[in-house]
Order: sequence, then C-alpha cells, then structure tokens
Amino acid sequence: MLYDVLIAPFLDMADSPVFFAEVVIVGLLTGVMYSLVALGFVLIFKASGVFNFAQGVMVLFAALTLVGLMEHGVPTWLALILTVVIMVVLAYGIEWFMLRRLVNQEGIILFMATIGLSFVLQGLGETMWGSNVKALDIGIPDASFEVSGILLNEFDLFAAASGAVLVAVLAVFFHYTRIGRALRAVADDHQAALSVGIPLKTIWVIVWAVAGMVGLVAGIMWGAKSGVQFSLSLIALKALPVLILGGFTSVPGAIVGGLIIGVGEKVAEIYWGPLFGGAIENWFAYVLALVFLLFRPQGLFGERIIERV
Amino acid sequence: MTENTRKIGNTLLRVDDITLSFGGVHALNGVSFEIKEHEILAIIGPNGAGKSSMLNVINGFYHPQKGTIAFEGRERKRMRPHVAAEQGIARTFQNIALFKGMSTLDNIMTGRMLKMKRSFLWQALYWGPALKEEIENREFCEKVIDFLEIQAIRKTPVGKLPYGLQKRVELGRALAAEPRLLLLDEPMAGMNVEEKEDMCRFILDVNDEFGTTIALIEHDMGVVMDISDRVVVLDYGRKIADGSPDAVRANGEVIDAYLGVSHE
Amino acid sequence: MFYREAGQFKTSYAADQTVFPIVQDRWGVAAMVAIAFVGVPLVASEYMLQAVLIPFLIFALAAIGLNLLTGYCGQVSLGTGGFMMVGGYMTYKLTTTFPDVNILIVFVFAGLCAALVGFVFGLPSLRIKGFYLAVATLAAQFFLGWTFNKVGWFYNYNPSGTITAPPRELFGITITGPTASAEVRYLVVLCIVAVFAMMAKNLVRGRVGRSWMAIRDMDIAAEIIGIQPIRTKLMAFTISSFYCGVAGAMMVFLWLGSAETEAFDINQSFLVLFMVIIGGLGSILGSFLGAAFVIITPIILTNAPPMFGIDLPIDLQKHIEIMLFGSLIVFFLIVEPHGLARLWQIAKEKLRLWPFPY
Amino acid sequence: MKLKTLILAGIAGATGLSAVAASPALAQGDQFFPMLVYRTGPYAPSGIPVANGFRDYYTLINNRDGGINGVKISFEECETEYNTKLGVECYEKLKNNGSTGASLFNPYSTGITYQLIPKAAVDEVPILSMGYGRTAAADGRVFEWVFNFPTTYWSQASAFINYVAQQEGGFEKLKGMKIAHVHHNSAYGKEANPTLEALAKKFGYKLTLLAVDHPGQEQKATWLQIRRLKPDWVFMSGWGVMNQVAIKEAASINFKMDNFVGNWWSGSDADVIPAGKGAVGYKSATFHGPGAAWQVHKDIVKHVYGGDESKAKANNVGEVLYNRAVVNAMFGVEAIRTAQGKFGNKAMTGKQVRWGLENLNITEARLKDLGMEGFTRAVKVSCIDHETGGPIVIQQWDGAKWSIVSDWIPTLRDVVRPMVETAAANYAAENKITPRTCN
Repeated sequence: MLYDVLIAPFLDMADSPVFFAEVVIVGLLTGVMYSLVALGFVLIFKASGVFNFAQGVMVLFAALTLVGLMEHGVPTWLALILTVVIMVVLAYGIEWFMLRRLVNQEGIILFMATIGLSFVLQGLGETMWGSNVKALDIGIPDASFEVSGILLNEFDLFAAASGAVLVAVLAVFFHYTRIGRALRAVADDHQAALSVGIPLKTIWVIVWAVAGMVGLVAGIMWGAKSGVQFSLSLIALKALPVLILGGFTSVPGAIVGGLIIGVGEKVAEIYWGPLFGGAIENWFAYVLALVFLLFRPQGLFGERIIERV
Repeated sequence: MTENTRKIGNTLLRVDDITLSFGGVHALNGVSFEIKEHEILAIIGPNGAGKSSMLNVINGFYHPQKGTIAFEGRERKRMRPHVAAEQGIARTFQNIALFKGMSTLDNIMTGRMLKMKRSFLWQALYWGPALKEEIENREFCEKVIDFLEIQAIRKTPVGKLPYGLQKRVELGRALAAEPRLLLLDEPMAGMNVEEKEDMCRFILDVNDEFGTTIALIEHDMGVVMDISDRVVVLDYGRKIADGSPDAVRANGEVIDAYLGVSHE
Repeated sequence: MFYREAGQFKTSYAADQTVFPIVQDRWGVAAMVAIAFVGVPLVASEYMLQAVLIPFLIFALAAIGLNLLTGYCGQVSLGTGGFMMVGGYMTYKLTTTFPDVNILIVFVFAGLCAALVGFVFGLPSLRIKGFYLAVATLAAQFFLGWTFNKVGWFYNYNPSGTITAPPRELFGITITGPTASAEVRYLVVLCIVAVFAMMAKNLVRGRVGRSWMAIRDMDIAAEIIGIQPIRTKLMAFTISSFYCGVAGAMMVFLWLGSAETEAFDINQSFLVLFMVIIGGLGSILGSFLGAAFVIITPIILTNAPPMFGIDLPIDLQKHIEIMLFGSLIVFFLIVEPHGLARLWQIAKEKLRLWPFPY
Repeated sequence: MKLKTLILAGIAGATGLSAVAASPALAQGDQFFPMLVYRTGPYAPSGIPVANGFRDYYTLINNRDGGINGVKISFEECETEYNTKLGVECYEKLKNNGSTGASLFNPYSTGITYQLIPKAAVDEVPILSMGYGRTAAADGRVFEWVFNFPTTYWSQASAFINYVAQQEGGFEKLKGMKIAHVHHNSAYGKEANPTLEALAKKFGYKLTLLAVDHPGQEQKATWLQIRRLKPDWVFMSGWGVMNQVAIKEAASINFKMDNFVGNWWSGSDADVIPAGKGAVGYKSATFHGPGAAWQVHKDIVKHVYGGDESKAKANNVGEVLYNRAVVNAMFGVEAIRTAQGKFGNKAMTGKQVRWGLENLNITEARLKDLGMEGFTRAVKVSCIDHETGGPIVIQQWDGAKWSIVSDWIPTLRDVVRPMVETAAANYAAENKITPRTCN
C-alpha cells in the first residue's frame, strides 16, 4: 500500500515522461480556466471587501445573455457589446440596490447578501432566456493536434491565451489608468480613499462591471465546452481553492493559484486517483489549498495579517 | 494619598536583560527591573519607548529574543499568554479590548474563566454543581461591580457604553480574575479630570483592599507621581531611570528624554 | 400594557439568570410548548408535518449547531452538510450493525462520530481565519461527500450506495422507517430538538459560551485573560458538529427515510448558514426563526399563486420564487443585519413600553 | 383520524398553510397523475422535455379519446429542481390530490425514487421508475409497489456488453479487450459497475472504472486517462452537464466516437447539441425510437398543438427524452386501462393501479393501436418480475438527429437476475420485509 502511494506513481511518471508532460500542460491550461473565474472574485474583493459568491452566477448570467441574444439573431459582435452594456447596467443596479445600503457591514453579511443576489440573478437569467441548455459557438477553433507526442487542443490554447491577455489588460488598467490607481487606493483603505475625494460608489460600479466582463469571458470559455446552462454557475466551486491559495486580494495570486491547483489536481487524479477509486480531484484541490494555507494563512500573495493588541 | 501605609513585600516579578526586536528595530534593549509585592509601579517614557511592548512581554504575548522573566522566583521561557493568566497576571489594554458583543456582566464573568472548572457537560445541564459554580462566581462579580460602581450598566452590551465606563469595565474584568499582578496600560488615557480621579481612587483601593500588585503605564505625570510607589522610565527601549517618584523627577536623563534632547 | 416586568423582583442570582426572566415570557413559552407537543400533532396534516414542521425542526437543530460555531465562536464554516452527512451515514451503519441498540442512543453515537470529524476539520482554524477558513472548511464538505460515496463499508456495500432508514422502535412504537407515522416522527424530533436547544442555551449562557464569545469578539484579548484559543475553538467545532451530526441523523431517519450523499451537498451548508445569519448570529432563538424563514418562505411562495388563483407556468413560478427569496434575503440583511432575533427583541422592547412609549 | 379531520375543518383558514394542504382543488371523478418535474435548476435541460412529454401525452388522451375509457385525466406539476428534499414536499403535496389520490408516481430522479420506495407501500401509491431508481426493485416479491420495467441499469449494462460482442464478432472476442466505464460519481452513476464487473469476470475483458465528480464540468483528467489507456470501448453513465463535456472531451482527444456509447440518460438531444460537430458518431442506448415520425407524434401534433408543427418542435416533440416520457406516460395510462378491466371504468385508486401495473401486458398489437408500433417494445409485467428485462437499442447522432443503428439487443438475464434477487433479499433483510410469494 505504502509502495503504491509513495513510489509507484513516481515510477509511472518517469516511465512515460511525454505523457507526464502532457498531464502537466493540460493541468496548466485548465488552471488558466480556473483563474478566469477566480479573477472576478479577486477584483471585487480587492475593491469592496466583498466575497462575491454571486460571481459564478454572474458568469452564467453573462453567458446566458450573450447566447440568448445570439439565438434571437443578433450578430455576434453586437451581442458581445450588448452583453457588456447589460453587465454594466447590472453592476449599477447591484450598487444601487444592495452595496450602498450595506456599507460598513461585516464581511459575512455582505457574503450572504451576494448569495441572495445569486438567487436573484439566477431567477432573472432563467426567466429571460429559459432553462434549456444552449450551444455557444462564436467560432473559436477547437481541433486537436499533436506536438511530439503531446496532444493539444486549439480551443484550450485559445482560452489560455485570452486568459493571459485579460490579466495583462487588467494589470495595465490597474497600474496605468487613473481609475486603476483609484481602485488600488480604495483597496488599500476605504476611508482614506474617500477622504482624498475618490468616489467610492463609482469605483464599486466600475469594479462590478469589470468583474461582470471577466465573468463574460469565463462564461464564453466554459460555456463553449459544456453549453450554456445552469451548471455553469457551479464552476465557482472550482475557483474557490484557487482563490484561497492565491489570496483573495491578489490578481497574480489568482493566476499562480490557478496554475498550481490545475496541475496539482490533474497529477493527483491521474497518478493517485486510481488508488482511491478516482474522482479525487475536487476535494484534492481544496486539501491542496488547505495545506498551503497552513503555512501561509493569508494565501500565497495575500496581504499579511498582522496582529496587535 | 501618597502616604504609604501598605507593606511592600518581596520581589514578585523580575525581568532581566530583556531584548525584543521586530525585524531590525529594537523595541526593548536589555531592560531589567523588578516588581515587588503590593507595590504600585509606574512605567513611563515618551511615545515609542517600549512601554506597551514591556507589558506584552510580561504577559507572554511577545517573546523576547534575549533575557529572562521570573514570576514568584520561577523563571519562565516561551509561553502562551493564557499561561501568564493562569499564574495570576491580569491586564487592561491601551485600546480597550473588551468583548463588544457581550454585556458588562458577561465581560466581567469572563475574568472568572479560570476559576470555573465544571466540564461542558455539566454546563449543558446548567444544574447542580455547574449552577452552584455559576452563582458563586456571579456573586464575586457582583462584588466587583459594586466596587466599581457600575451596577446600572450590568446588562448593557459594552459596545454601547461611553469610553470612560468601558475602561472601568475592563478594569473590572481584570479584577474579577483576582490577579496577583495587575498590568494597566494607560488606564486614564482620554479621560476627563473627574473620570481620572475616579480611576485613581479605584486603583488605590484595589491596591489597598486586596493588596494587588499593580504595574501601570501612564502619561499623566501628575497621576503617576501621586499614586505610584516607584517609577521605571524607558526611553528608546532602554531603562534610563528606576526609583521613587521624587528621585525620578529629579533625574536629569529623564528630563532630557521628555524634552527631546538628542541621543548621540 | 400587559407585557410589563415592573413589580417582578428577583431575589436571587439564580432567578436572575433563568432563560426567561420575565413572567409573561414564561407563560408564552409554556403555551408554545403545549401547542407544539399537543396541539400540532392533533391538528396538522401530514403535508404540514412532513414537508414543513419536521424539516423546520431538524434544520433548526443544525442551525443551532452552526450558530454555536459561527454565531458564538465566530468561526465561519461551510462544512455543515458534511458533518450532517457523517451523522446520517453513521446512524445507518451503527443501527444496521447493532439493530438492538435503542435508536436514540445510536443518534448520540452518530453525533459523537460527527463531533470527532468536526474536531479534525476544526484543526486548521488554529491558523486560518475568516473567509480563508470558510473556504477551507469546504474541504471537509467535498472530502466527506467523496468518502461516503466511495467507501462501501458505510452503506454496507449495497450496490446503489444509498442508505435507507430501517424500522426501529421506541417503547414499542415504530419511530423510524416507512411505517412510522408522521405524528410520531414529529414528536420524536420535537423532543430531541427541545432537549438539545435547551442544552445549547445553557452552554452559551455559561462559562463555555462566554469563552466562545470572547474568542469571537477579540481572540487576542481572550487569550490574555486565560482562554486558550485552541481548546475553545476546537470545542466549538466539536460541539457544533455533534449538533449537526444529530440533525443529519434525524434528517435521514425521521424525515427523508433514505439518502445519498447528494442530500447533504454544499447547498445544504449554505442553507444552514443562511438560517443562522437571517435568524441572527449568536442567538438560539434566531436559529429557530432563521430555519422557519428559510424552510417556510419557499413553501409559501410556491403555494401562494395557486391560492390566489394565479396560474403561472411552473418554471416561471419557480424563477419568481427564487428571485423573491433572494431579494428577501438581501432585504432582511439591509433592514436588520443582526437578524430576525434582533427584530424580535426590538418588538419586545416596544411591547414592554406600549402603549406609553415614554 | 376522524377527530383530526374535525379539528382541521374547524381551523381551516386559520392558518394559510394547512388550508393549502387540505384543498385539493380538482374535479370529482378524474384520474389524477402527479408530476414531479424539474423545469429549472442544473438538470432542467433534461427535465423540460420529460415534463412536456408527460403533459402532452395526458392531454392527447383527454383530447383524442376523452380520457381513459371515459375517465378524464387530471395532472398537476410540482417543481423539484431534481432536489430530493423538494421531491418529498411535492410527494406529500400531491399524493392525496384528485378523486382517488395519486395514481402513480414517476419520480424521474434516483434520489427521489429512493425516498419514495419505502413510503409507497405505506401510502399505497405505486411507483413506476422507468429505467432508473433502485434496480433491485425488479424483484416484485420484495418491492410490491415499485416497478421499473421495461428494463434497468443492470440489464442495460449487460446489453451494452452484448452489443460490443455483436460488433466485435462474438463473446469470445471480448477476452483481453479494454472497456472503460466513465460514470457520474453518485448512486446513479455507479449502478452499472457491479454488472460490468461480473461480466468482466465472465468474458475476460479488462474493465476500468473512471468516476467523474458532480457536476462534471472539468473532465480533462478523466479523458487523459482514457487517452493513455486506449480502451476499445467506452461506456458512459453521465447526467446533466457531465454528458456534454464528456462528449466534447472525447472528441478533443480524437476518441473513436463509434465506440463511445452512453447509457439512456447520456443520449438526449441536449447532451449532443452543445458539443457541436464533435458529437457526430456518438452512440447511446435507449429503449424507444427517436424522432417525431411516429403515429403517436402525429396525433400529438394534431390533437395537442392543433397541427402547429413549429410550436410542437419548440415543446421538444420528438426529442429523445420527450419520447421517453411519452412511453412512460403510455405505460401509466395502459396500467389504468388494465386495472379498469378488472375494477370497472372509473377512476382507479393507487391500489388498483398497482394491480394494473403488475398485470400490464402490452402486446405489439396494442402498440400498433396506440400508434407506437416499432417505437417501443411489447412488455409483460408479472408479480415476480417488475422489470421484464426488455431489450435495448443503440441510437447514433449524425449531427442533426438521432437514428437507430442496431437491432433490439437482448439483455443477459441469466447474469442480471440472480444479482437482482440477491440485492432484493439484502434489502428485505435489512428493512425487515417478508417477501411475498408469487403464485
């Protein structure tokens, strides 16, 4: 038994390095997909201290809106623009109906409020566009090809690339635009930001809108794989370990966390899964994150928690 | 008031050559002093002198890199703060550290935590020994409440109390533990004159009636000189003076420290 | 006018420390208990018992369990479903292995198993705090779900992997299994919940409760006055999981009759957390109010449109129900973030002064 | 009970809820069919066509035939979101509705079926879990009130192996072959495992079990394993989003779709459409025909939709799961007809419906009358055998529609039936049930 757990899997890896490389690459590509979802959480947590559980449903809502519009004959480019507009309107609504009325509440109350919000969005999305599964095809190629024994899929590479672009854009946005700097200021200290005249409410609207757009990208990528349907909102659960591993407040953390979780769970599932009867990757991701947390309670890139009396 | 009628006893706590640093900054640098039984010791010094750090070291919240602490003659090494509490060291905090969600009475009852031994199974029944224990400790807390004259706010959540009363409740919580050594971190900060007078009276009465040893940090020199038996002065993490209030008052280095003479 | 405490003097600390110090409250509670034990079983329909009251009580117990941990000790947990699962599966395993042991004793042992599991998954709380801990407890949720699905021993290797409550008797009356009547099951649940709720109330008003609240309000200060965070937090996790475990056992044996791991999925954990927060963190009464809100509101919302003769397509009706439920949650959090228990308290204060508010 | 009714009447209206529970607002004399549906939630894509199929068939019977031998059908939907707890609520709400109570329940969820099995005997409401639920219920001696004809997961798995043998040229060819079972990691998904394992022993193929955790949006690891393993055949027991993703992933590792067969819950239109052209060639098991070209569909379009083809299409007419619901509804209706043959042409009680189900004998001739000739197969239920072990058929997706690509494939009853009896005996022992004798 010990041999099976501690030695055999490594022999297995060494035995077929090409396959191992493929596992790692697939893990990395999957990790980027997780990061896409985790990013939305991070943005909102950073700027408003809200653990936005509705992010998963926002992904669903954005994708549903896009597909719904396309089903009604709206051309893809227009549907994309309209969806972005709708996400902005949504962010405005959320700020007006919810956030401004819950200022200064404890984190857990805000967290619960976002779960309430997720119910509303779910109901709204399904009322508007129906509960049936919808195929999402915006013309991303998805043929597979082999490179020195490693099978790659165009779609996965495209998704990873768009993830990378998205992160780059966000980084530029945060560092080189006026709004971005204001965002960072808000993230550091709400009160201080307010006192130097940064309009907190506007910032919140912007952040939720940006998170909505990130959700749209995530929704397109995941929706293309599974069709757009209710289950799309459940990918939030795959993003949570990424989130705690990378830290709630760090954009790079979401990326690195995603990569670690992606590779970790794939390697675990393929080399150790069969020993335990398979399907271990879901809880393994959480346990992996948990182990990291025991050494760094604030996540890899989270802000250090200092305790004083 | 300053007339010393109490019997000052043997050394209760001795700190020896304590050095504490955060990163490269020395908060305390080779500090040694003693606290004798039944006395009121004041620790003073300018901002950043390491006073609060000293208290944190004494009750085990910070762990000094160097030096020893001996309580009742027994030397101790690294330990968790609750061990200090078990030995009989209680304290109040510079920024009030009350349990905001609980009532005054419950806050003071938490001070009795270590005196209550019944297991949670008895507690779940709230009957027999557990009830008896609860009532006995409640009686003690009521004494503390009477002593501090806060009967009227017994059931008020402490978060709703004004600052001065919160300070008093915090003192009550510390007293409820029947400490051997009571550490008070700026007990009078932010109080008006009347409140300060009340607080002084409580401190002296505690010392008088229960014989509790007290170490306090305070900025108000008038108060310090009035109530303390002995004064330790810290500056930039070093001890620069130690003696009776009058002796300290006359110490040149202390005056320099307070006037901000440069340290080169 | 009638709700006054003037003239009621306490002559001992014991009297002052009772749960309901006001005489009118005691009468009110006595009446409630009488209705719950005698009135309801006589009057309520099977639908009412099976679909409303039994789940309400069971979830109230789970909510009390989570409230001990989250409301009193300040540790957010999303592993409730997992701990309930332990209770349910262990009850099945124990009662099929020892069919002659009284089922109530089995419940307690199953609760203890859950407590042990809770203890283990509580260990990270020593280092991890806040939302990091909340997400970390999801590890318990997913791991336990996987375990009970995968390890055949827990469900006696039956090919489907579901557990079914076999018939068990108490004083010669069948209380579990399909032949147990809804009234009997309701009464058993009510008794268990009443006893455990009382015990929880006792815990939180005594030393243990104060140590939990101290950790919740300011863990550093608590440690300095002599409360050991490790022991206190783990005790909260353990006792909380015990409650959840018993609730899970009742869920399978006194309500659903059979279950697979999906019955205890993550939604369950969220649902119980809702109850705790909507009801009021740090309030035993709040756990009941929260459970009532979360269980009963959707049922009312489902049944309301047909009652008023509105005939909506069932999916639209459900969507509206979901949206309304979500909005109500947000609404309540905005109106009173301290939960229904606080609203109740405010109402009582008002009533105390009524009709002369000054 | 009398006292209770009195008190209830006394306080009716006092509390809104008990009023709801006590007021089944339905006409006298109707045959009431409760419908546990899931038109929302994660499984709505499967739930919607099923719900529409039932609704349309009941409506067809009322509109075309004026009910079952003159007894009008009434039905009421209750939304379960595929959630067991809501299922219980719905069951309690609907079981006493109608003039004679619920005729029979079609839970359409493994979890809810498990809940209802013990209750059914007590409440005397039969359960027809057609092609799902507890396989052991095929033993009518232990599960008097539960029916799962025409066939079960275990039979299906054996028929799949039979199909593979046919394709490969005989059972002896199975020896040394690699077969993988990709399954939903739940009670439902694991159902086929014991059968596949037993058959692996018998025929000597190498079986690999690959579990996919709920919900199954991410299956890269599973399909990497398949890529490495290179199995000759892959059988899938998926559900919900897992199906769509699995088909997509299978395509992306270039697995030969001809050798990828889903079970009958992994082969609906909703499962293949999102996978696009990658799904072409994917196969699945079923026990009824696909498409809307059957006589019964023509009747539905005519009598339910007034000839409006596009409206019918929008309501899933002809989709796989819609068709399955039509078959299921037909079984229920025919069971009532059978019962009426014994008890008279009026609304049947649950007890009478149970008798009807147990004595159901739908011949090919009867199917022809019903407009279902070739659409599904004849079924003859008996006291001892609630399953009948009917054959399955394989359908294949061509990118636009499903079409049948095999003959009816018999199940391997000699392997499955003893397993059923063992499982049923264990259940009986555990739950202190004395099996009845069937003579």
